[in-house]
Amino acid sequence: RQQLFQFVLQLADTSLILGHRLSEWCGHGPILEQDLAMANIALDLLGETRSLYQYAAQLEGQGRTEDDLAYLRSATEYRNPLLVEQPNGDFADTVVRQFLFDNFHYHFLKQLLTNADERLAAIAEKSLKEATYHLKWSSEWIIRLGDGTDESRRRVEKSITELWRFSGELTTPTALEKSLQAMGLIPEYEDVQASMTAHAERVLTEATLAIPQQIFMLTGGKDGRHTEHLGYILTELQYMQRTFPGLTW
Amino acid sequence: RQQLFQFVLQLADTSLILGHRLSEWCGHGPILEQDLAMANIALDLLGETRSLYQYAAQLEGQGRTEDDLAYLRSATEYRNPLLVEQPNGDFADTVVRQFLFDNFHYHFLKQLLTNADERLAAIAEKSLKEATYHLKWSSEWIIRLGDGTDESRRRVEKSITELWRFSGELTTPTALEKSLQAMGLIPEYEDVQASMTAHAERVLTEATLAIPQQIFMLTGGKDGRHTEHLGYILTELQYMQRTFPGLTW
Amino acid sequence: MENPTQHLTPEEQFQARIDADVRIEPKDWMPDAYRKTLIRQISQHAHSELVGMLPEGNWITRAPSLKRKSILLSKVQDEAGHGLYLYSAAETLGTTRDQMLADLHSGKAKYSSIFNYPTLSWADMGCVGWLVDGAAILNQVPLCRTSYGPYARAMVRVCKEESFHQRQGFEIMQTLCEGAESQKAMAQEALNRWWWPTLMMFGPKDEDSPNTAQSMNWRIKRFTNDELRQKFVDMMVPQAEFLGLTVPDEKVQWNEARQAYDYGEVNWDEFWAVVKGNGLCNRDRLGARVKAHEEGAWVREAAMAHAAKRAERELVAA
Amino acid sequence: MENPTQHLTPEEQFQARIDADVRIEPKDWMPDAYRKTLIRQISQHAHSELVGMLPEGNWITRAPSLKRKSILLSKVQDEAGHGLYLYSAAETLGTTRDQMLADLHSGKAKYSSIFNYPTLSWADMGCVGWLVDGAAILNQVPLCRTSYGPYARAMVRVCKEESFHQRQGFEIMQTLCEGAESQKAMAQEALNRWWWPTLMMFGPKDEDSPNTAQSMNWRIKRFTNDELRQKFVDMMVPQAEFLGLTVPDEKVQWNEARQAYDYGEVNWDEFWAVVKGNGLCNRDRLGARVKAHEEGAWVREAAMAHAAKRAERELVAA
Repeated sequence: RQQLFQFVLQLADTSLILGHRLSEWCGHGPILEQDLAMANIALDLLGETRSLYQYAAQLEGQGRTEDDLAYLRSATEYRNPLLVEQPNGDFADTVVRQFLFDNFHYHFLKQLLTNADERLAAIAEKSLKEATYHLKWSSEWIIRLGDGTDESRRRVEKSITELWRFSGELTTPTALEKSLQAMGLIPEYEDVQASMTAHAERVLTEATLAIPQQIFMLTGGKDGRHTEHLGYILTELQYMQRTFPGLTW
Repeated sequence: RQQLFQFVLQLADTSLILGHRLSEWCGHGPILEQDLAMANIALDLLGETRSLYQYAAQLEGQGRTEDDLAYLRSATEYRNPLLVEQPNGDFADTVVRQFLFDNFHYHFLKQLLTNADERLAAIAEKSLKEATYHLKWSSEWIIRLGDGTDESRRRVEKSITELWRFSGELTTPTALEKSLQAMGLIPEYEDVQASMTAHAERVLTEATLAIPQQIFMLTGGKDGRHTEHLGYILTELQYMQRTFPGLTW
Repeated sequence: MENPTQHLTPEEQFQARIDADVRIEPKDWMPDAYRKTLIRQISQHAHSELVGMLPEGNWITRAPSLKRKSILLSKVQDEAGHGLYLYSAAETLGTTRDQMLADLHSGKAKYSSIFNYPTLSWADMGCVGWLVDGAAILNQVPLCRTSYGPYARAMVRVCKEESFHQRQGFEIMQTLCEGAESQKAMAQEALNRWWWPTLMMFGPKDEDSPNTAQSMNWRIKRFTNDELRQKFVDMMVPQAEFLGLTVPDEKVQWNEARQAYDYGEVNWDEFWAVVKGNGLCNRDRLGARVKAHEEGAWVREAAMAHAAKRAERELVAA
Repeated sequence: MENPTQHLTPEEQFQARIDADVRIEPKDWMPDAYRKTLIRQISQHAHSELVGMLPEGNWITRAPSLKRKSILLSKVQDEAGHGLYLYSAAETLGTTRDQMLADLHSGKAKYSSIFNYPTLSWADMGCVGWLVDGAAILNQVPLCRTSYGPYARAMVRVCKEESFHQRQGFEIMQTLCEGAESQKAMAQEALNRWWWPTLMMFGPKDEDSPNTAQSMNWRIKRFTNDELRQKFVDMMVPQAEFLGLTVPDEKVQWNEARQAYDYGEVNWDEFWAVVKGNGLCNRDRLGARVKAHEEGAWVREAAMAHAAKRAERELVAA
């Protein structure tokens, strides 16, 4: 139960941080329609975040609320993988970050549907519908940018070089995840990874892009060892709750 | 006394916010020597800030400390003029912002030397030495950039266009300042403005730059009506104190 | 039988349709001045939605709870949607979104001056919803019956969502006013900053608004600026009282004879300064839009290039 | 009388001076390998000061008190100063700062791997001062007696300031450890992250460090990596105990026979990964430096162009 709490928290942190990053685009996107699309994905992720924190709070049973979990934990207590805290960069960086995450998110949620934990399975079912659309969106943009102009190709290649090294963490189980896998509570990541690789190959091929090989994968976020970017996200995210603790908004 | 407290607070907020902005350059300057110079100016301003807050705390007599005043007031309670909260932009923006401030700061402190309030005069005396160097630094850079390359000239002209409109607030007295001026506690700004104009003309002429004419001057900061930039400064500046109130560091 | 309108000029026929409250549609004949006025008005409205995303967007990353964060993001997203409907409505008059955006970026086209005021505290999210959207609704509800069909239909959708936003804004204010002292102070401070700028949203006084008569004649405007401003004051003063807040205007008081609230004089110097580009945020707002547009150019080009490649491949395959 | 060294080759004369602890100065003859090794070592050290500004610079805007903010900014400023002395010392060997920076930016030149670890909490400012500067001092104090004069003199200044910084770092840790539970937890968490990376600062094990013998012979290195690492552990373990913190190594215990602390094996895979560019921050650190350099190019050009114009004017006036 404590382990499941930790894991649900990790999933919630992940959706929150990525949703937060996407929400930074709001009003600054390259095309109004894409402002809408990114806000939409951010809203879906925020919705998933809230369901997960609510469930985590219940698992913990200490009376903490969703907002306590989101707003009153430090950077080293956050458990999101490094990928989702990386800066928005240009639109290509955002698209590649989203693609790497969506590809995991979609295939992971799919496996979670039949999860032994019913509440988690129920959250997964709702989120999977959304994640299906997210993966479609980011895959199509990878293809557009890869098979677009020389500049878009150059940019998306650069983003892939920069961000691919954060993709391995998604399916590299931590001690916590291994323990939950051993108990059969969460899926084995080999299966998820296989589906991800197949999808990535299909999309990158259509985008006329090469799949990066022999990338040294960075890990640590799921164990609370983050890049310096997370701290700045939290100063903004948490400022109001830190300044006015315990109030209702 | 309450009015003097408010005014000293305004001066402290001003030095703090500008020092904070300059400190953002640390490690990212265009030349190592200029990294040092900007850190130096930031340190001087922080030193002045601390003297001023300490004095303000004493004037207020409510037991608040320098850190309480800096870290536990909201954006709308801050009283710095708009100029100093403007973003660093490129090096030309920083130099122009600094020049506009230094030109005021130096001539204002000079008038403050003979101030009726001894403590304020003493702080001014120490700060004036530093401000003399600051004004020299920023004036020289205005000249270098104005009379440097085509690019540097184009950039510094753009910065002047962007930032000059914030200079008027420095010598536009607020109700508080008018009241203190009427009591003879702070200098009349006409005299300060005259010295500033003379210096600016000398420097811009040497820089082969034109003095902007007929600029609509923006005000509000000294009355707590800021631009949106200040809020973000405070989320970073105050994060630790807001998160861990009342602790010693 | 003789058609009673057949001896009328096109202008007279057009005005007759307007007077009979028959909608003008894109393919109908219309006077050039009507077309131009509408393009200006609709695009200005669209630009206001676009620029209006920024002051609220400023607080998305700092919203004080996950629920408020979702609601705010969703609201700003709705504004992007309104922008889309309105650009489409304007395009039916023969302009393009690119052209309209170019006019916005060059400063030729305007957007609502209210968005040149900064959002400095969370309570501003309340005031923007409650007051700014409240004023916008008063301006816009009559436009649901405006004479130009696509505009009227866009406004129906916009107004429906706006009134939802306004309720959310009021709810933010209410939560603050029922909360801690610090929250109530935040609410009052925000009201002090937003009250006068929202009164300015209805435009100059009627005597300084020379185009009102023509616009009312064309039924693209249905009330005068001062009429709407009075309505707004009459609506908002009791709401402020309900919240326990004080409107920052000493002259506000009920006038039994007029059955309306008297109120003080707007600072028209400030109004014109902001209109002319000298508000606190004019440069930052326009700068943010221009930056987004310029930095997005390569994305738009890539999308078009890819679409063209794909179309060509499909043609070859067919 | 015959000069006893006159029959020696230049190499032999050079080594004789070194062995006699006579300083080598810029104009003295020296072997190419000595010159190259020194340029590599000094510039690597200079780059470390430059890049080392970033992890601490990361907390200047978030320092928890005005006093700490000043101390931290002042410290990072000192590092910029150290960079300047060291670049100057390296330039006496016939290279230029531009060339050294180009090598840094291309990845050809290295900097201390420790700066590829992120600073995630305020306690990291304590650990960087206490542990990282502590390790640096152990590495650097012997260099005050290094054979190359300009380097040795630069190191005297650097070491003086470093030991001041180290005390400040320890003081941060002490304040945290004497503070609230949350502060003590922050201190322990930071120690957990920084302990092993600082042990790596002394370089690979002696058996994997083939250049040590030559460097010691030239007296540009005076202790082996493992000797220094042992010294560090012996110094820091009691300090951690004093603070009430636990070093994250179960194998740490006093060895009465060796009169030293035993300690566990460093994760050399991690060490080599970070050296090869695969640390958490390698890209961000180098990226930040390259960005600063590229964005500063126009400033440097302007300064030079202005200086040239001025020189010309003075020449004409003369």
